[in-house]
Amino acid sequence: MEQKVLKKDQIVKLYNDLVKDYNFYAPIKEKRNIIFGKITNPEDIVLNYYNSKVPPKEILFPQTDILFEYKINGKEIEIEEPKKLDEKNIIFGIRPCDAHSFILLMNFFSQGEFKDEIIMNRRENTTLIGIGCNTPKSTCFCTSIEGNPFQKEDMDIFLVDLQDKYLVEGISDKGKKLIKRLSWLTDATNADIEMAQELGKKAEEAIVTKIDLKNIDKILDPNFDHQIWKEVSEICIGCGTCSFLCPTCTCFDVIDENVPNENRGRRVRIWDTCQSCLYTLHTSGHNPRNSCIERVRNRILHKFCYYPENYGMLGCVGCGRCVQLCPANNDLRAIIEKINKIEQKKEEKVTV
Amino acid sequence: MVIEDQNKDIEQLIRDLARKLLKEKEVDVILGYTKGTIPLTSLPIVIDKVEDVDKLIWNNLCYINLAKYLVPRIPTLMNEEGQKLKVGIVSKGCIGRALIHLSVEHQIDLENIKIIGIPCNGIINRKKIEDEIGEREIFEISVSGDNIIIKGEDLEQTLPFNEYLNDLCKTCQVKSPPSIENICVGECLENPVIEDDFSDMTEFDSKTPEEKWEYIKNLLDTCTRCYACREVCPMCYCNLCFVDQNQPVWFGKTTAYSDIFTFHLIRAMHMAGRCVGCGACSSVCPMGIDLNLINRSLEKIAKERFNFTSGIDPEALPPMMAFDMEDDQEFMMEED
Amino acid sequence: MTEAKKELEKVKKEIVVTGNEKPQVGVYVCDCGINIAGVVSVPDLVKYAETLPDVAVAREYKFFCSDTGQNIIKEDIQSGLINRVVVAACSPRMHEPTFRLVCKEAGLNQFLFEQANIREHSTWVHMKDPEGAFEAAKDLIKMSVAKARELKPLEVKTVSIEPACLIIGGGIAGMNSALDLATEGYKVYLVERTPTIGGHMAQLDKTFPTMDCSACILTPRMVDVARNENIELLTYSEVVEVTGYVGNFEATIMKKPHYVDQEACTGCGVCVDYCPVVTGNEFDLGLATRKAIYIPFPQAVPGKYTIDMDNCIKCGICAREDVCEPDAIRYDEEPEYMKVKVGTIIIATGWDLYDPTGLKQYGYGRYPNVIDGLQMERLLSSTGPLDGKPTRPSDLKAPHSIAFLQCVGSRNFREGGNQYCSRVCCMYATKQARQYKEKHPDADVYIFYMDVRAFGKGYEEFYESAGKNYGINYIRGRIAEVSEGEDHSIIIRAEDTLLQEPMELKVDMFVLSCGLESRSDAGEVASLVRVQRSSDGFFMEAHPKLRPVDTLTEGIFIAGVAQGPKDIPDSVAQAKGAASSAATLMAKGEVEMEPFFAVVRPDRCIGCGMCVENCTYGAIELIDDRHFGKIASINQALCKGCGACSGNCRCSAIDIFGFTGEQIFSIIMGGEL
Amino acid sequence: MLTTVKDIISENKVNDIKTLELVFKNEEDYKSFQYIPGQFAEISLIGKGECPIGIASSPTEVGSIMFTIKKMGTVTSGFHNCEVGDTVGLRGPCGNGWPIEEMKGKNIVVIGGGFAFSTLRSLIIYILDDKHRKDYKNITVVYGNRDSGEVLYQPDLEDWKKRDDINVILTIDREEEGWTDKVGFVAPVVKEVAPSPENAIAVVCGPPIMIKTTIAVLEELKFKDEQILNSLEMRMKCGIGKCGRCNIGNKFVCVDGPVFSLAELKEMPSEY
Amino acid sequence: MSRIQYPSNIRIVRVPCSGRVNPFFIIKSLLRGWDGVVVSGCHPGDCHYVSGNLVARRRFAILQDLLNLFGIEPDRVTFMWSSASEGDRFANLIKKVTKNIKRLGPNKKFESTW
Repeated sequence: MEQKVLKKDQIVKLYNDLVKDYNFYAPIKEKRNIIFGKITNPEDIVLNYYNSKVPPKEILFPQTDILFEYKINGKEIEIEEPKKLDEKNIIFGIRPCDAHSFILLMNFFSQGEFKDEIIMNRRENTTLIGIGCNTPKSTCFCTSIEGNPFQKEDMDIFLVDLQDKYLVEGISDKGKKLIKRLSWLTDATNADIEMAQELGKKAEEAIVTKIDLKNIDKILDPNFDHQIWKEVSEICIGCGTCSFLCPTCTCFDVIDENVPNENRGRRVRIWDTCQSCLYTLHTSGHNPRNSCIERVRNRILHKFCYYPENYGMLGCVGCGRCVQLCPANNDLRAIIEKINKIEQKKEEKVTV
Repeated sequence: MVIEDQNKDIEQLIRDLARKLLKEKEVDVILGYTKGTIPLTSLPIVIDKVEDVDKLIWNNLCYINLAKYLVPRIPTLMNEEGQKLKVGIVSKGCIGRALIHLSVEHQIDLENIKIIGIPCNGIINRKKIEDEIGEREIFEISVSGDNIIIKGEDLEQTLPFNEYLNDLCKTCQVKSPPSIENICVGECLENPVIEDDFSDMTEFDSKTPEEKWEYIKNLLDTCTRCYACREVCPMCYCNLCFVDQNQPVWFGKTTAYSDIFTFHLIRAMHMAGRCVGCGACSSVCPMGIDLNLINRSLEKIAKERFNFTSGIDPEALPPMMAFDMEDDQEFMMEED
Repeated sequence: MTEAKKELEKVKKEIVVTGNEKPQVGVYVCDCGINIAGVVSVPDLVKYAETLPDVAVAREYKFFCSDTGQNIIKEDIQSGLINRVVVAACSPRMHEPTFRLVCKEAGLNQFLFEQANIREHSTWVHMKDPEGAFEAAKDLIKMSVAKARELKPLEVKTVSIEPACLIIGGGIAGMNSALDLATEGYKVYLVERTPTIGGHMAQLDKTFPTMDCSACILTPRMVDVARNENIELLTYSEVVEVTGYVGNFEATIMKKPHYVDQEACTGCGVCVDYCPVVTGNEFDLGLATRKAIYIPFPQAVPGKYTIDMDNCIKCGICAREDVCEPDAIRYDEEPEYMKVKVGTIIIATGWDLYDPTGLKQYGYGRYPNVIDGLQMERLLSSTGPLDGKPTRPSDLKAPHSIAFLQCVGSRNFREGGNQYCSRVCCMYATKQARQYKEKHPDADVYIFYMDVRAFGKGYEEFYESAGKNYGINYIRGRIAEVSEGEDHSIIIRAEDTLLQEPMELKVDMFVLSCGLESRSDAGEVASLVRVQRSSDGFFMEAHPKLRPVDTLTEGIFIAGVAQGPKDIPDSVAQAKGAASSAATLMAKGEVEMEPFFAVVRPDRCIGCGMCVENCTYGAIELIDDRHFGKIASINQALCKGCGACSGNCRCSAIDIFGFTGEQIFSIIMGGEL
Repeated sequence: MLTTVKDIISENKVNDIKTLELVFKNEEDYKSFQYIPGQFAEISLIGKGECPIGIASSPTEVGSIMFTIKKMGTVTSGFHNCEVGDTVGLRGPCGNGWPIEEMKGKNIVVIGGGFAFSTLRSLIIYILDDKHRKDYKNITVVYGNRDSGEVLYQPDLEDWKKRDDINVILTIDREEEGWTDKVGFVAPVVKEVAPSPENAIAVVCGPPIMIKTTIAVLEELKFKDEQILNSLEMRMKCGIGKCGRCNIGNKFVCVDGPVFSLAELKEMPSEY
Repeated sequence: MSRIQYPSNIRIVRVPCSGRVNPFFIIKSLLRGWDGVVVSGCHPGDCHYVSGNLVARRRFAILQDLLNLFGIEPDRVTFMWSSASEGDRFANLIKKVTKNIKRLGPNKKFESTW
């Protein structure tokens, strides 16, 4: 049987089996937030969660990522590449939308002329054990971007919560191999599988947010200078929460941080956001994206126009984090709705 | 009157005044709140047409400090020629305070602003409710009597209103904007006298430095330095924030705790005597960090050291703008 | 100029530094004789300095402030080896100007110099901890090099100097300064608080050691002052505000109301005869009386009358036509304020006599026959209340025996006393004793002393002769207690420390030789003109040895006892010194301002106005800039560079030249990354 | 790749522009660092950071690589404080250079202003090299500056002026004593020189206002959009199209540019 | 001045006036790893620049309060008045500061945690 069953109380066993060879990441509650953390106690794992506050992209692409460390000795410079690049990771309990975001991230980091070896390496060494969303949130809209709450294609192993147990399915070769290793897993029954399918259907129906993204790139393309941008950026406070916590945002900055009083330091990559007013400030003082208007526009265009143009898919996974967390409640769904409307208006004009 | 009725009345007042102001061309736009797209939120809105006035709402979730939108850096409230529009702004107490303080700091011209003053009965703390509800989704939130009623998936819960307010709102004494001549069109406070014993701070103040350190560390260390607190703060209007300055780079940009707390420490330093206690920073923090403690102590420092409360008197200079021979200097070291 | 020097001048080239090139720092570690080299190893400091980033050369020399030392630095600059200079030596207060000049002369912008104070901040204060001192010196050098790397060339700004001087205090010092400056052609405003000039010297009878009559030498000077066209004499006036800066001070002077029209008053004195109010005369220290309308003393300048409104009963008699013929009485006169622009200020506020009332054991104020030295002076004075025939206050009989006690309130480490020696008491007591002996050769005169300090020209001889030729008894010892005997005689219990035995002495009169103190309102004057005072309360000179008449505030000088106790010749000498310093400054016509003022970065400034409120000098205002909107703008002529604005600026939009954020930042980081 | 500073040349009077000449520590690296004029590279100073700078040398200048750096921020100040022998990190080459292949057989008009002349120098040196000169036809260079103290690469300019196969026109904004070349802004000078659009390619590089006015002049002279090349200035950081700063529409300046033809630019959103 | 001895583990940074001292300088010093910071200026009323120290005093009061709030030991950062003529006082205060900071031990809280 391809599909196995993992009892809920067996998670500890699963953890103990894998933690020897892997860094075991799973959702945990830290303070008031669910985040993906490195597990030291399997009891901490929280699987009945909507989604983590900080997306698991943090594991591939940490907020503060050491590129290398250096020592300066007069004119001599010693550079030390970071170790631990080949450590193996498991991300346990990742949601389908976040798993999908890894595809998007890797599109970006591994394609093109220049590849990001560090992140590629991390991805290579990471196994995703995902879990379907039995109860998606009202702000979830993965179905609008051709995903669904039980989308398992982007995982290595996919779990479905069957109340007292999980249905376990190996998806990728990597996943299948891992399941083989976990020989103590019992086979799933047909009833289990059916129940999982049932849950999947239910979950898909539970996604209430439907936004029309079919033609979005085509609408956006000619409307770079449309006045709608002023409208949708009016209440934006320019904080960048939306992009910091977006699972697909990849902007970064590279800086050298020195250890005070010692002649050493490290070059680190830190997250940055295109919503920051300094982000595109030229040294000359000129800033092509000087106000919220251009910055909000860039974010939307990047996700829904440029990314599709470059990689053939939307740069959004529908996780709804930006909708949930925008301080000013500048709802992405509402923005998209407005964008869709501009085109209709245009058509109306043509017909009249 | 119970809270929901009060809110209904206020909402009606806002709409009526807004309609009147727009009709009579007293203002070009009205800055207010409208219904948020998800529960526990509200959405700031700029209204320039009379027919949109009914979009304006008022409830206990209007946490954004609208004064932020009037600060020069934000270009949306300007006309085509780049001149500032005349704005009617829906103001609870802390927004009024922010406006007054901003005018003290020469950032806005009160002449151009009509304050639609309303009494606020407190802003519900989203984080507390989320903590209470846990990992369950909320569909609807309403206030009834002294309670907050929360409806969600498999969920109907009643929570006492007073306990789920922002801590700042519990101690707030400026529920309506302090009145400034010819500006308020709704309810305003006449010459408010602030008396505050800061008894809520006693417990923290009695901690040892070590305990305080641990407490604050525990509070702040999840900070991702997204600066939402800064961006939403009506008093944070610098062209170039100290965290973004280079030459010199004052401190690191990483998420090491030393960098995080330096950011918050210096930000607090910059807010001293200026924080208007709106609590927007806490409301918007994506990581749920509640900065109430810092904000309260800023008010405490200003009040107890300099007998100053920000945003009350447009003529009074904030502590950092003035100096006095007679200031206390018990903290200065003396010989034994 | 020697030929060689001329040659050097000829080949001297301008070293152009824009501040953009790579810093090449020269570090010069001074031995300062043994001041530095005696505590730390200077060669090791030099070795250390060589390892610091951007240090092109490090050298040691015995005294870099010497000509040879300076030339070492000049050569390095001229050869293009360095473009920043760090001298590790003494306090910049001492030699910063010296080395700035070195840079300037070598063709380098003078502000590309930084001094590391390894003497005052290390080898002196850590003398007993040489290892610690060495580490401290290393760090101080490192920090200075770090700052030097960030130094930018600055342009010296010159401002013109108003050729006028404000002199505060019309005593002998102030008068002499005034006369010197006036003679050189400068306008002088001489402000005196009392109705007459002359000060304490007018109260004295004779002066030691020459026994000249004080009034005889003083009054002609007073008249000179009054007559001099360049001196605007402002008696009965006080300076109430001073603004501005060197070369361009603006002082507000309050002319107190005399209630007598000074123009109209002829000084005839008829009013005095009619005035019914009798009160104590300050000039005679209460030993005589005066009327409510008065001149302080007959020779007063100007010799015009003043009504003392505290005592006047406004009876109106003096205003009567028959009393005051010129109709000069003005009961409703108000204080007048005038503003003057001056380039320099001389403080010559003088002194107060130490008040011995607090020293209970001496009975001053309790026993009528215990008086202080200045009262004795008035008693001895031929113009005094007793016409120079001193008698004791209790019965107006000439005393048969007088005892003087020295060091009253001076050289006293206990509370209420002053630690310093007042320098004049030994001599004035000796003089008074001699004067009395001259008049009453058979009288017994005792002087109780700790040491007799007779240091001036002719002073020792004067003192020697007092004992030898006048039979004055000098007793080394302190008086323990004084009590009153019958007939108000004074019984003194003391210990003769030479004989080491207790003694008791009964005298008719007991004179306390009180010391000099800074004026009770010196603090107010200090804050008025913004100069510092030393711990003894006297105004502080810029350097005790080399700049004794300058203050740390440029353009303000001190003369006379305001700086510290002095006798008349020293006061006059210093007054002339102060006048000459002020004249030197004004003769240049313009003064160089240290360009350490605030600058605004318009791109960062948000125009909150905090700096405007924080600036005492009113040097900042908000302006509307075409590009940047509302921003702060600095008036560099008013800015003093204190940095109060910059320390508060949230946007770091204000920097202070010479102490920029980056420079201080580098110091803190010790030049590290 | 690590390089060593071989030479430092101060380029202008106020001393805030310097050219750094770098040699590779490792011979192998030199071979792998193959670039064409117009490309840039990320150079870094350990402890200060990294920044993208156009390559000022031409591949024909064998042995070393040159960067002309204006002192602006932390990193560039760091470069200015470099000494001969210091270590500089190098990453690249990045971006697309001038289309030297397509330009073959054409008249080349090089128009530069101010500090942006560095990659143009690279191009000119490349074309003037004996191996390549025959591939190209007439060369006209118009190079403008604020004042004579700002003119970069003076020795090179002297050399070019001596040659008869290149027409070099220098101009400064205002009259100055001792200045014998032209006076005036670049655009009017271009108008005066009036290069023929016939079989020509114009390469324009400089401050935005200069580009704008010059392009207007070129269009007047009947240059087609495809004939005008431009190197875009944009906030670049990583140089590999990842950090997200320099996108204009779906193009990343650092990967797809910085060289764009006017025709391409007109296709892109006007966000630069 | 008076060559009065004080502990040698202090380094002096010259600023024109206590008013120039930006809180950043203090924080940066602690971040840099100095164990304590002392800010010394002229006594109120005696400011060489009239009121720079009064402006500074408010700033320092607030900073001290905030350092307390954040759990930094109050003795880490010391403010004192000491005029040019008070060598004794300065030395005594520095001795006291040194003692206080020795008691606190090394400055760990500002250490970058990596």
